[in-house]
Amino acid sequence: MDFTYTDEEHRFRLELREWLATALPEGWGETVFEPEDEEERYLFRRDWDKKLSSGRWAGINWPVEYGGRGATLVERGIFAEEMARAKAPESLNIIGHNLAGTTILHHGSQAQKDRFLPPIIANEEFWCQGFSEPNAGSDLASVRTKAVRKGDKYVVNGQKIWTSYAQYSQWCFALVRTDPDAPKHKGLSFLLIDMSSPGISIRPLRQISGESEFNETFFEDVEVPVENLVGQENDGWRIAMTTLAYERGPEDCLGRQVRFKQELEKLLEVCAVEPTANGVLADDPVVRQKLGRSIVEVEAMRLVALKSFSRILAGDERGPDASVIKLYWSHAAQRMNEAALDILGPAAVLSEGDDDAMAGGRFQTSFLQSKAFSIYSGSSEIQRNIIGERMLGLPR
Amino acid sequence: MDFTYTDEEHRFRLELREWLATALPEGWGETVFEPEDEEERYLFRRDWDKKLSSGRWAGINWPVEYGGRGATLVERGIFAEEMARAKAPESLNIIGHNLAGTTILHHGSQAQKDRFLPPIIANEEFWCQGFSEPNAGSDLASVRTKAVRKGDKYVVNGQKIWTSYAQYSQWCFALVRTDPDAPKHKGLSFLLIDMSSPGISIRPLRQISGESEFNETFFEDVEVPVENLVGQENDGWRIAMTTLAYERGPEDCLGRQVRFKQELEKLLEVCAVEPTANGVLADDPVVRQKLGRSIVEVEAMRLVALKSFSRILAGDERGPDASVIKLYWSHAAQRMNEAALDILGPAAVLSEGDDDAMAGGRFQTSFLQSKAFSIYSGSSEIQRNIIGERMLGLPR
Amino acid sequence: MNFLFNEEQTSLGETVGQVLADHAALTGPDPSRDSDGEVWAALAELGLFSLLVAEEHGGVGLGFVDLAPTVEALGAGLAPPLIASTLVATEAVNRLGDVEQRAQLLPDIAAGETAIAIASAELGRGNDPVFAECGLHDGRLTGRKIAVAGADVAQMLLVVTRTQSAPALALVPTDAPGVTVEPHADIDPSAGLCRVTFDNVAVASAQLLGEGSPGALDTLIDLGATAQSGMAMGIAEVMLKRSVAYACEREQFGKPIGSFQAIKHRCADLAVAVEAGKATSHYAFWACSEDAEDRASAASAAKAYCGEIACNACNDAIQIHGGMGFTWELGLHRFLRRAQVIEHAVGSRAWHYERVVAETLAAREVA
Amino acid sequence: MNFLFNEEQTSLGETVGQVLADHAALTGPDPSRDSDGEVWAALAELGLFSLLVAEEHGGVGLGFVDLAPTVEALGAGLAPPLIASTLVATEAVNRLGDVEQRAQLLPDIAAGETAIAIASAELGRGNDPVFAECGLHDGRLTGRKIAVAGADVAQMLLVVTRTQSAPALALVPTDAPGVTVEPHADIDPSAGLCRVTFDNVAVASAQLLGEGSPGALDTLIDLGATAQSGMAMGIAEVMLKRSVAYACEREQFGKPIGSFQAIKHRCADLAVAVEAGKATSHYAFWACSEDAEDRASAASAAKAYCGEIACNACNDAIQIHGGMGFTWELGLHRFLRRAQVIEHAVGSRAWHYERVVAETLAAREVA
Repeated sequence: MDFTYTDEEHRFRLELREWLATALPEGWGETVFEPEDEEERYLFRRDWDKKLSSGRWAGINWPVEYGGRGATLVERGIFAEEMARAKAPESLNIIGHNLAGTTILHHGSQAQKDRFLPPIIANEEFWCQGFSEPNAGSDLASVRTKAVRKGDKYVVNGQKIWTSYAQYSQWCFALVRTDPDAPKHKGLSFLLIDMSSPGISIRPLRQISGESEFNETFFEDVEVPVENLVGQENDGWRIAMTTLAYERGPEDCLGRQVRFKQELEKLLEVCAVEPTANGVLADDPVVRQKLGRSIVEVEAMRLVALKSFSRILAGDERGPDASVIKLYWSHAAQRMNEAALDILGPAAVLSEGDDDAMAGGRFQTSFLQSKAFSIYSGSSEIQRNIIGERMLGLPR
Repeated sequence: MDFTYTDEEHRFRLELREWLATALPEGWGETVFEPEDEEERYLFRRDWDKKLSSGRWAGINWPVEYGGRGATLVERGIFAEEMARAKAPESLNIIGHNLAGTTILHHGSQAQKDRFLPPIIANEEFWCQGFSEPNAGSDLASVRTKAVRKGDKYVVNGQKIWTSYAQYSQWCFALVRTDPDAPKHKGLSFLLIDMSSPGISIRPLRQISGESEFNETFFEDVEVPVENLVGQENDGWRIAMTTLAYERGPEDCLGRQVRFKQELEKLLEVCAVEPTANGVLADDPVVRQKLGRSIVEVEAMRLVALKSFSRILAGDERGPDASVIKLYWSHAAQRMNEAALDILGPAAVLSEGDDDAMAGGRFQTSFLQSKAFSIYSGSSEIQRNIIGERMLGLPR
Repeated sequence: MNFLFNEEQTSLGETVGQVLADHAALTGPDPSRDSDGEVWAALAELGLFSLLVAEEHGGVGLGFVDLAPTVEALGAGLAPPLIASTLVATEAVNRLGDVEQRAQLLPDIAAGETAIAIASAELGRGNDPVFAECGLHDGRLTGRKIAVAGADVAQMLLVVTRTQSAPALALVPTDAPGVTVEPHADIDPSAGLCRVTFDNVAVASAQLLGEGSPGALDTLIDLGATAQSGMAMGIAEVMLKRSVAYACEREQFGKPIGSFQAIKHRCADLAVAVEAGKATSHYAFWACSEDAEDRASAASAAKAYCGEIACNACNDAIQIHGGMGFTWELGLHRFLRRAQVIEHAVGSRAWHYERVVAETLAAREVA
Repeated sequence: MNFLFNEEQTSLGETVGQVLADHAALTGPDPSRDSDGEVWAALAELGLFSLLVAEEHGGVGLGFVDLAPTVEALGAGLAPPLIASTLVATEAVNRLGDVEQRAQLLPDIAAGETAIAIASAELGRGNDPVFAECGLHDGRLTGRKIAVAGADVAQMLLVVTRTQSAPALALVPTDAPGVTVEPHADIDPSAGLCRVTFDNVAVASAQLLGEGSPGALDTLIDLGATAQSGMAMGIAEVMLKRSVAYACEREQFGKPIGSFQAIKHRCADLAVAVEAGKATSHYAFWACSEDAEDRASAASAAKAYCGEIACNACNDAIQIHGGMGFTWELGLHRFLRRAQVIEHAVGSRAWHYERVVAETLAAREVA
């Protein structure tokens, strides 16, 4: 057991930290924040992604030949931690890097690699994900969006949902049904769809927090060249399963943990100064029990991720570990956010823009956002099925 | 809404209370308790049941013609409360009264009524229940114990489990398979089995609390006269379903609630005097939060039972309400017992017989016993299925 | 022995529920107060505000418990909290007002012309709704209250304050000189939460409610906590119904999701919580009506427990609805938001559990 | 960066687990101490007690973290708690003992000839394991400790006491005049819990461990809490494995019960809790070994969290096993009972969560 970093890893961290210090605007996270307007925030994040590319900090795990750094797993963990510590904006092009890019790297043709990888790593082309549909959520294999081959084109008809940032994306990484007669897991394929194609329309979906990064995307007789098929026709399900494991791995958790810990620190800060009838909030033993449990759970997120990290480093497959991690952090974060509002008492209802709101109402925003944690990226029910069946070997 | 009792109900309560004052030994519940030895305790309870009969306080809900008082639902509630308040011993012959007796009353032949009801209400014959089997627990309809008709007898072979007090019972009220070829709910029948019949053997099963009121009972070529069939052959499942609803109704809950409240009062008493580093346990805000929640939940048990009571009085069927009540009290009581040990700190591990044990170690015994609440009389998983399907109308 | 509501009580609740349902915007995805005026007028026309008022003052003379199903309907329909606070204040005036106060206030209340907002919460007191910095000295009220629902449209404020010697309740017109009302930015823009500042506001002795009555503040807390518990259960019940309906209809893996135990059992647990919460709340209404010995304990039990149940019910409903659950459009967030307003009104969970224990220990000492 | 144990650490734990498994009575349904002597001898022969002892004193010189899998195995195998307490005391002597104390005690400990019971809990102090009434004045120790595991068979007691000015740790032979050891009647008769009374027991200065070191008591608490967290996770993991095995094998409604989501999801949640608890406990072992800055916080986090997880895991396992779960014969109650002993040893849950907060707030002030 050894929590020290090699000199090389340490240099990697310092290099990134130095770069971040100059790349982020002065006063970032203290006096300077992301724009509040959603469109402006999008543009800001797009510029940030381009800045990451210019510093070679995009797609760090990709091979050097495709513009990456071939970063090790530990370096990816360091990257996630440092980005979170600097409160850097979240990347817009996650789908491009982690899903489309990774899949094309593993399953794409040489022509596809040549065409698509450079603009992804340069963050010149942004991607959205076309997986879920209104009737294919937890049951992803029920995807109905049809792609019918006509000559050298597929004609796509159907509807996707939760296509984050579809309105800003140039490409969609889509799971479509190419064989309606096959068993449902056997007739699926991956298509790369140009979002400027005629026949695509987008309707934004707001979240309960009021933000609208999600969309519904409709495809009506959208033509996609056959060379945009990734992998074999009807082999999409197998590819999706290997690809999705990357979405909720320990790297993701490490970055989130740092951000959750920042929230918790803020809560401690408020508790340490906010007066009550006989002292400050942090003097209240009942408040302290809640804080104690959250401190422990937020720390455990980090430790659980590091365990998984170490197992992958030791050569284990990325398996249901990812589900354990995702299930853990999503509920622990929800509990922390519930605790925060409990602790704040009547001020809990005051939000951003109110003079009396604690810490600018941030706990409230986080509380609302946290409700999605146990639903997106595979609901908790699905994670429990995966853990029960694939990790514990319980019967289906 | 009206929580007052009629004069008649009030008189009923006073009559019972007066009778209890003379029937129970002097100092009962204060200086005089039930025998600790299990066999002696059984004999004590048997005598108590006979005393109940002599005072006409057994089977109070039975019609007057069969020796009961034709007690109303409200009177049954009062009965349960008063028995609990007096800390009266629990009845041994519950199966005789609530299951065998009630079923014979509704479905038995006149000859069966004449033969079996008088000794039940007189508590001269005690009954055990032969429902569950090692492979038919939650899935009760999977009962395999076979009864094959040969002339004027059934020959019974098989094994029952959780046959409480089988070793002391004269009769067993048993669910057996009379048609092995029918669908599993359709081939079951009820037999009244004389426990002195050749071929019956009993093996006691201890509980985790150390007590052994449960047994396994084995039947090997046990002969049962055909006149001991209750209802129609192969109609046993339908009868079982109507009968079982009485096992976990609001009357049962009201009596239990009084006993749980006595435990909670005892806990408050301990908290009010037991010193800590800076006061007594009841001064600790964290202890108080736990106490507060338990006080509310124990009170809610009573209120939930009264709601159900009122609905039955208003003419509603006894339905999944019973499952709601059972699910509620079993988990609320478990939480109370968990809280009690939490609150007691290091003394929580000291048990009956230790000079330093709090309240004679009773919380620990209750804690261990409470683990069975969510399992017996239909596990919580089964209750949730019943509530989901029969009350909420969710699909199977 | 009957723990059910009678037909009159039940149908009153149903009628109010229907009036609210006529204003779909109340529970729509976008929080808005646009229909608040119409809703108030419709309920006033129905006579809602006259129900608790004695006949001699132009009312119907019902008891507080008679309104329990109605208050649940207000919660379920996400009615403006000012409606419930006016009912609570009405009952407080009934119980604590002297002859002149009742004669002066109740007829206007009954006619739906006096809306009363209750000002209790302050910053810097933890979750304690009782201890007020907001002070009344030499007939002048000075201080600041937060989260006062509907103060911007109410005619009157019922203010928890204190004099040198004791807590006091003051009735202050919203247009009195020195009263400033500012809307908050808050979690539930439909609740009309406001910050109210009192700057040396003149308060005559005739404006004090229950002056000299040591239990006046407890009475207001008990009535308020009980009403909040009723609204909480209204929310919890809607969450249960919507969850069950969605679980029956939504299919995944070729089956309605309600056939999966993960969903079915969650609904069942929610149903049990709703049953237990409603029983607890209903008992508190009864205990308030009857001024039962355990009134304070019953009211605090209901507030703590039902607040918790409502918050959990909203979480459950969102989870059961899956991806749709966290969309703005489905509107579940409206209930989640309102449940937080209720949770923190009239003292939050921990404060009320604490009060239950204090009351129970005190009762043991008496016994 | 590696948060896994190496092969040596892992196989040490496995070996200890196998030795314990050879004594089936340890986890059998009837709590008994009949094989305790044999188990001690077998582990001593294996060299367990020499592992933490430096080579110069006849030991192997391993670090505390090296024993983490071993301590989990002790928990999983329901080993007598005296074994872990001796290991904790060994490490305390390593860290706090002066040259003479180490030279005197460690060789015998390494040889398995000195079993050390730790006496901290007292009645009447709530759940605080630190504040001792048991006082040391003018070289005389007087007071009473409860729940001292193995005091009746140990050679030595490590006693949390205090002088006029500060807390102190005293090493007292069990046969010293004035020491009375009585077995408790308690929830887990296999744990060997005893009441120990000190009546004017002579304690020389040479018997004080870490005298003058302000952090001595914290060191003992951290080591003890961490060891308890490890044993708790051993229990939790056994409960998970047994539950999963039963859920695969037991059929109802024509299917293994593990195919029902009610059971499957409960097992999954338990697996997640085991993963999180073990990570927390392992980190505490590391923090103890390295005397990391966050040692106290890590140890208390582990004790609070893992204690909770172990208790819940026992409840889950009983529920999953249904009717069999609450039979004596299946023996799950043995784990339930031991989990309670662990929960209340070295300070219970609330005390350790409180300590985590105190440590975290203090660290913030420094930073």
